[in-house]
Amino acid sequence: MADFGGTDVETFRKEVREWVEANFPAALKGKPNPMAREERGSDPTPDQEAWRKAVGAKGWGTPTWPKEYGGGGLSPSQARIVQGEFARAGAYNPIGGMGVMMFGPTLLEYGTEAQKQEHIPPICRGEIAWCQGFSEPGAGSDLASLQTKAEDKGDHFVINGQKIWTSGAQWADWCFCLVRTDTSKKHEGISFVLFTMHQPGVEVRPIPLIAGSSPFCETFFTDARAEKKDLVGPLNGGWTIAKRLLQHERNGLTGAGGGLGSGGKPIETLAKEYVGLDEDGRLADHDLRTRLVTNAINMRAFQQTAVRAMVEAKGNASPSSATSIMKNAGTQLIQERHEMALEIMGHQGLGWEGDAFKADELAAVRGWLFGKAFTIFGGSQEVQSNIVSKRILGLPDLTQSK
Amino acid sequence: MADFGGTDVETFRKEVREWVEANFPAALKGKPNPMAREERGSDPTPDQEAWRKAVGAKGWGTPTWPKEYGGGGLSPSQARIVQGEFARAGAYNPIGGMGVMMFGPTLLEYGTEAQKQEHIPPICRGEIAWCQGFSEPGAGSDLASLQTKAEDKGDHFVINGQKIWTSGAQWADWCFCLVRTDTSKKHEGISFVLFTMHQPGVEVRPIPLIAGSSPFCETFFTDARAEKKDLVGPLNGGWTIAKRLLQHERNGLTGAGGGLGSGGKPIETLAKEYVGLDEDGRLADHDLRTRLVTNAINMRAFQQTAVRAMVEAKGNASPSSATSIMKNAGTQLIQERHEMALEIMGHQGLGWEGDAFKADELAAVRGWLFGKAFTIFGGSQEVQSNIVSKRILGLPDLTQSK
Amino acid sequence: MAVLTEEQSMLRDAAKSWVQEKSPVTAFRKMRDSGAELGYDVAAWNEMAEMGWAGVIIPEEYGGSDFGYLSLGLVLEELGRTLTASPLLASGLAGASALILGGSDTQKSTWLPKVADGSAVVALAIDEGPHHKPEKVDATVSGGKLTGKKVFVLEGMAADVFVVSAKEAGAIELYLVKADDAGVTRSKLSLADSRGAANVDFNGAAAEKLTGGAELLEKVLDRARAGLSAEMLGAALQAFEITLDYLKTRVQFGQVIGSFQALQHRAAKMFTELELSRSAVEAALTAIDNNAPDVPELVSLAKAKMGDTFHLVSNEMVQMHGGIGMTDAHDAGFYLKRARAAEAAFGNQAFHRDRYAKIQGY
Amino acid sequence: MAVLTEEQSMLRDAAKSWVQEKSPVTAFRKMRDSGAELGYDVAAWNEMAEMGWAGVIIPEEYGGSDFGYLSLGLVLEELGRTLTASPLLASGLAGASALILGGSDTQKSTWLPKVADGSAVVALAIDEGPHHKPEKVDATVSGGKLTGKKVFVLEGMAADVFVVSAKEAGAIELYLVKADDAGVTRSKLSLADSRGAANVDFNGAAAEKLTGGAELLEKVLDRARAGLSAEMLGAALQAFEITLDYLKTRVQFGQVIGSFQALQHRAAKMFTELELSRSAVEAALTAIDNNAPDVPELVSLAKAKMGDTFHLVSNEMVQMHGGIGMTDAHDAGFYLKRARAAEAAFGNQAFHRDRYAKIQGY
Repeated sequence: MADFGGTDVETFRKEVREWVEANFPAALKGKPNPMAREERGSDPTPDQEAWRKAVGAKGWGTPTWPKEYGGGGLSPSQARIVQGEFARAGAYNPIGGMGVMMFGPTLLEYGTEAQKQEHIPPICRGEIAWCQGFSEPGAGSDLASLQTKAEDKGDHFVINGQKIWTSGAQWADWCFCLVRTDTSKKHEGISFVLFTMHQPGVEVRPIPLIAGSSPFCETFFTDARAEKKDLVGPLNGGWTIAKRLLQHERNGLTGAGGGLGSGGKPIETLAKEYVGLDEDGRLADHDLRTRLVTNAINMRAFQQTAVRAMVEAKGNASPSSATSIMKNAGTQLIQERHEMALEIMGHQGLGWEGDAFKADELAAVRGWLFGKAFTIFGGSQEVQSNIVSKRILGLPDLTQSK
Repeated sequence: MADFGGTDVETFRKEVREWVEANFPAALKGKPNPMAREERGSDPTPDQEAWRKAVGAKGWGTPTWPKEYGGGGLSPSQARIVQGEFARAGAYNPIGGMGVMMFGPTLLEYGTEAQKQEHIPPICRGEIAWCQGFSEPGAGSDLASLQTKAEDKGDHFVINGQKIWTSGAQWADWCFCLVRTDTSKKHEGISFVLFTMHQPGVEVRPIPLIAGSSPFCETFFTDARAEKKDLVGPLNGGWTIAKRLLQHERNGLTGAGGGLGSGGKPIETLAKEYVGLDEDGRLADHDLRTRLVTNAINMRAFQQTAVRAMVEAKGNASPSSATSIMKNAGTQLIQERHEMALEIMGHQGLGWEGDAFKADELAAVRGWLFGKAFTIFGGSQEVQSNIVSKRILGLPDLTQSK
Repeated sequence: MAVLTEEQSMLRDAAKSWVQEKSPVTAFRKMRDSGAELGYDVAAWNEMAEMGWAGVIIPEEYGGSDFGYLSLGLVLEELGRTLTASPLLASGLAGASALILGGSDTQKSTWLPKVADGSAVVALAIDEGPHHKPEKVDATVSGGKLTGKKVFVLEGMAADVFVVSAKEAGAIELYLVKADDAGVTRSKLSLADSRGAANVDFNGAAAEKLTGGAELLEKVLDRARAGLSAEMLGAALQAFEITLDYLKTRVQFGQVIGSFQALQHRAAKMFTELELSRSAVEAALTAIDNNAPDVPELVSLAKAKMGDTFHLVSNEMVQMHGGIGMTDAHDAGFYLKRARAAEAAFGNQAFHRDRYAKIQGY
Repeated sequence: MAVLTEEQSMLRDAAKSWVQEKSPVTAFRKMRDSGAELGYDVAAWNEMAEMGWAGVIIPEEYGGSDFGYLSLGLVLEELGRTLTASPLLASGLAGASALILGGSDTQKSTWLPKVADGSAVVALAIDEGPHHKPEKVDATVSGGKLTGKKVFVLEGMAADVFVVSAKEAGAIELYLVKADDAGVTRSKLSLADSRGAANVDFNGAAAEKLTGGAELLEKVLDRARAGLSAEMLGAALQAFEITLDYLKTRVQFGQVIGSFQALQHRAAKMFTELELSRSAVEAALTAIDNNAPDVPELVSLAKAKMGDTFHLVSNEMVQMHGGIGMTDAHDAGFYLKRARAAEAAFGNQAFHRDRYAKIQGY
């Protein structure tokens, strides 16, 4: 299944390994990425900064992106080698966030040369954090009914309206945003613009969630300004770009879905600890065991499918419509695991705070609650099912007759 | 919860008990009703005939129907006493079929005095078997799109077309039938007519099912004749009557749903026999046990709900829209039990015929297959869910806007 | 709904209107935001007690109205609708049951009148590990002194007296232990559902035995389970109705979302499960009132079925509300958290399915 | 679909076009209606053997092509689509595996060439009770004679030689027993899925031991399970595609029924399950080809997952077709019956979930 010869591979692997050994600060070994949500808030350490700069300069945080915009310029197979060597060294990829996951790939596809030259390199270097101005309070799954308005003022747009679920808006430097530039049409009246968050017309309010504080915000625009040069794609042509970006988002969430457990230990291990084994070596709670193994089997089949999709795509990294089945399957299985983690912990899986509960237990509860968002955000379960049934299976819309 | 005083009850119970003792042939004790589907085909024995005539003359086979049309004229409480005394004596109710379950109650509500005088008494006496001419090949769940046509010829209609799933048509004497009398409208072009099956224009072909031979037929009408006097309700006003009749049908199926097992033994007993218990007295197959007990709990809650609905209705026998939830819940639980019966029997639950399999095992396979019809016939699961969500929960139809 | 007597109808109506006027979900939110020490609003509890709800199952001679468990279930169902927190379940039902079924005349006359008028709170201290396992008792009594640790004691901070399971000479017994005994230490638990609970340490605390042993324990627990199921029924019904309203008003893609058939069928499913659950809950309460022999299986049936239904409905409530249901400002999270806490209390679905199967002999 | 070599693609394409031209479901129906003694069409089987399918996993020195299990799985998947009955699974996969893994040079050279060219049929005789329990073996061998009863032997009527599990000196071993031995009596089973199977009585039949004992038995079974899963995948896919076509053409209430959202979401669910199942099946076959250490768990994963999916899809096929799906004239019933038979063979979902959990240590 490899798509290049053995000699080159080993040469390249050696090169990467040596580079990582030379550049990755030993103190960070096995540490989580400080960009990860929970860790935000404290300033990066000098080691963290050094590692980000080293990887950023190499372009290996965005390994398959073109070299001319600061990416690594690697083939998918080479990218996997880099990933493998990072993992081997216990190193995280310090370049991430929505710029890498969603905005960058989209801009590479739809942006002008000037836009790419301006916006992609800072993403590759991990210097600029992006947030996504898509959802609005009245327009949940029906994204295209958005109302935030951009008025054409010659060299710039003036933006008024409100976005919601703007993840990381409180830390973001720039926003990629869907705005209405024509009120007489629905999908064909939407444009895709970029603007800085550091301006007076932008106000950000974090939203407390059922799981407690959150990275999500309400974001209000009052005469905020976007430059004309930062319009991506044609005027009123933003919907096509948005749809593509959402595919990248789903792709990202799907990957996350596979990896997320209930915080720390796998629930199989938790179950052995909290519930115990009977004399035959079976989980003492047979009812739970039946459900646990069913989930475990589905989860593994899901992971096998992710691998299969990758192999079949032969390294073609662009997301296919099959990501919709992956998102629904993955998020539902994770939610089941969250539910079972609580069940396994029993009374200890009901804590909110305090010393009576271990950190793992409190994390399980918060994780369970936050995980309810997985089937809502990034295109709800229902929307994904619609996409699968219509786009993949070719089932028709209801007609207007009758 | 009783709705009449204690003294009358005991007097009436004694009267019934004595009558049953005097009239029920001892040889029939514990025997199934020969009207039940599987038993059809052979002629009734003299004992069976005697019991049918005795109950028919008394009107106790249709205990709550008015005395003037041959019914028992009893109150619901008295009817339950009759039922109880029959059960106590091991006696079946020899009066049944679609005339009792569906057509009779509907005609009592919508028929003219003359129609009731003509058609109800033979039903009460068990002399006439009715069949239902509703479904058509092109009009499954969308019953109202039926095409069988009735032409007005002055004193009679001439009927042409085809019905399907006409249960028991091969044994029926009369048919209650939905026909199209106006092609320019859908629901308002349907009439409800009665006619004899013993006429040249009626041809019946049994339909082999996945479970083998079946009571269901295709029924073809070629210039069949229905008398004008046998039009029930107004011309083009048959749809209202049909809907009411379908409620009675669902009600009947729901009742059946609760009672049907996998032929003979409860599956809990089967499981103990085929799978065995472990040293803790649990079913050795813990996976099966979890699913079995879940079903058992739901099944019992379903039965509790049937009892509750009866008590709440205080003996008002007319079916409510709540029967839709009962039909879906009951039929699904029964189908689960059928599936588990097969699983419990393992290889022995895969037989089609032959000595290698016990009668119980073969019956389980046929019952499983035939049971797939429960969620299709009598208003499919999907149609029932539509009814619940729209009529009971008040959820709206899709509007015609985009 | 079961066919009710006139008294029961009046009680239910009184509960319904009090809850709607005095104790909407906003009251629960206020209690939570205030970080109320006891996990309930004391003033509201006093009002409930004044209306006689704490004494519904208590004999008249001890200041109660002796209306039975189905009646108390009606009140709990109404309280459940708005997640009203109070010691009614722990004290007026479980604690009172222990005293009624296992108390001496003296014990009854000491405590029951106070339970009935709300001036004393009784709490069950039964569990010792993360899972409900009433047969697993390490606490011991010797020489009238009880020693052991009990966890997840509902209303443990509010309790004036505990009903504690412990072993004496190897046999499980229930004991009354006063909360102000020097041998009692309790620590408040901060739970996801914001209700009152504590871990309680008994260290040579004076213990008065109740009569009945392990059998009494099971009887008391079954009554608590049935009562909790009634509260869960109310909460699940309300969660469903709020969701149904949302389906009828929220517009997406130019349509009220309740017009989408996939959601309609899921709503129909929830409605069906709620109907079956009500039957199971009412049957269990009625069986207790009738002292029927099949109380244990009917109670396990009710708790298991109700737990599954509340689990389903609370998840669907969040999912069908979408993003807004994820916010703390919306009530959906309250129902979700309450569902899991109630599922776990006194045995979760797996526990009760297992128990039901055992009683059925497989 | 896994990434295939050129040879594999050619094999798959050959299978696909032969199945579509020569063996549509109507061929299966004809076979069933004819009451074929062996449960398959001998002429069709001969054609398959001519194309080399019976020798896909057999080494070249014994007349096979040594293409491996994933390759044979591709053929079985295509055959599964139209429910094509043949001894390919029993003989060309399970029987051949037993000989390849446990046969002496003589045993191999006696039987494998005949298996590869289809002139001999091997069948596994493993189970003794209504459930698959390979560790439960009452059959015994002493002095080279095998005695015992085996049930549900797939292709038992067609077999020329049986691979039989029996105990000798308390240890499970596999033996070759010729079908024409005077000590062998077989009786045909008439099964719901119309496939060939028999109960077989061994009464002092001459038995030749294979090498490998209980470990060989598990290896052979895992290969049979993976192959059967591939056949189930094909059948489930076809059942789904037939249903999808029906959803796109059947009109009710003035609409193609596939436009109803509730059915759309159920279709999306099935599609998802089929995708996951394909991954599991291919992973199991690939692991066998690689002689990977995790074959047992990957095989149990595949059989359990595939069983659940085929169960779901076959039920939905009937339900979504409505009345027409209930008639014997429609093919839905064939897929439904085949699903249950395939689920039960070599361990049902409960068996494999249990085994998977055990391997995972819980």
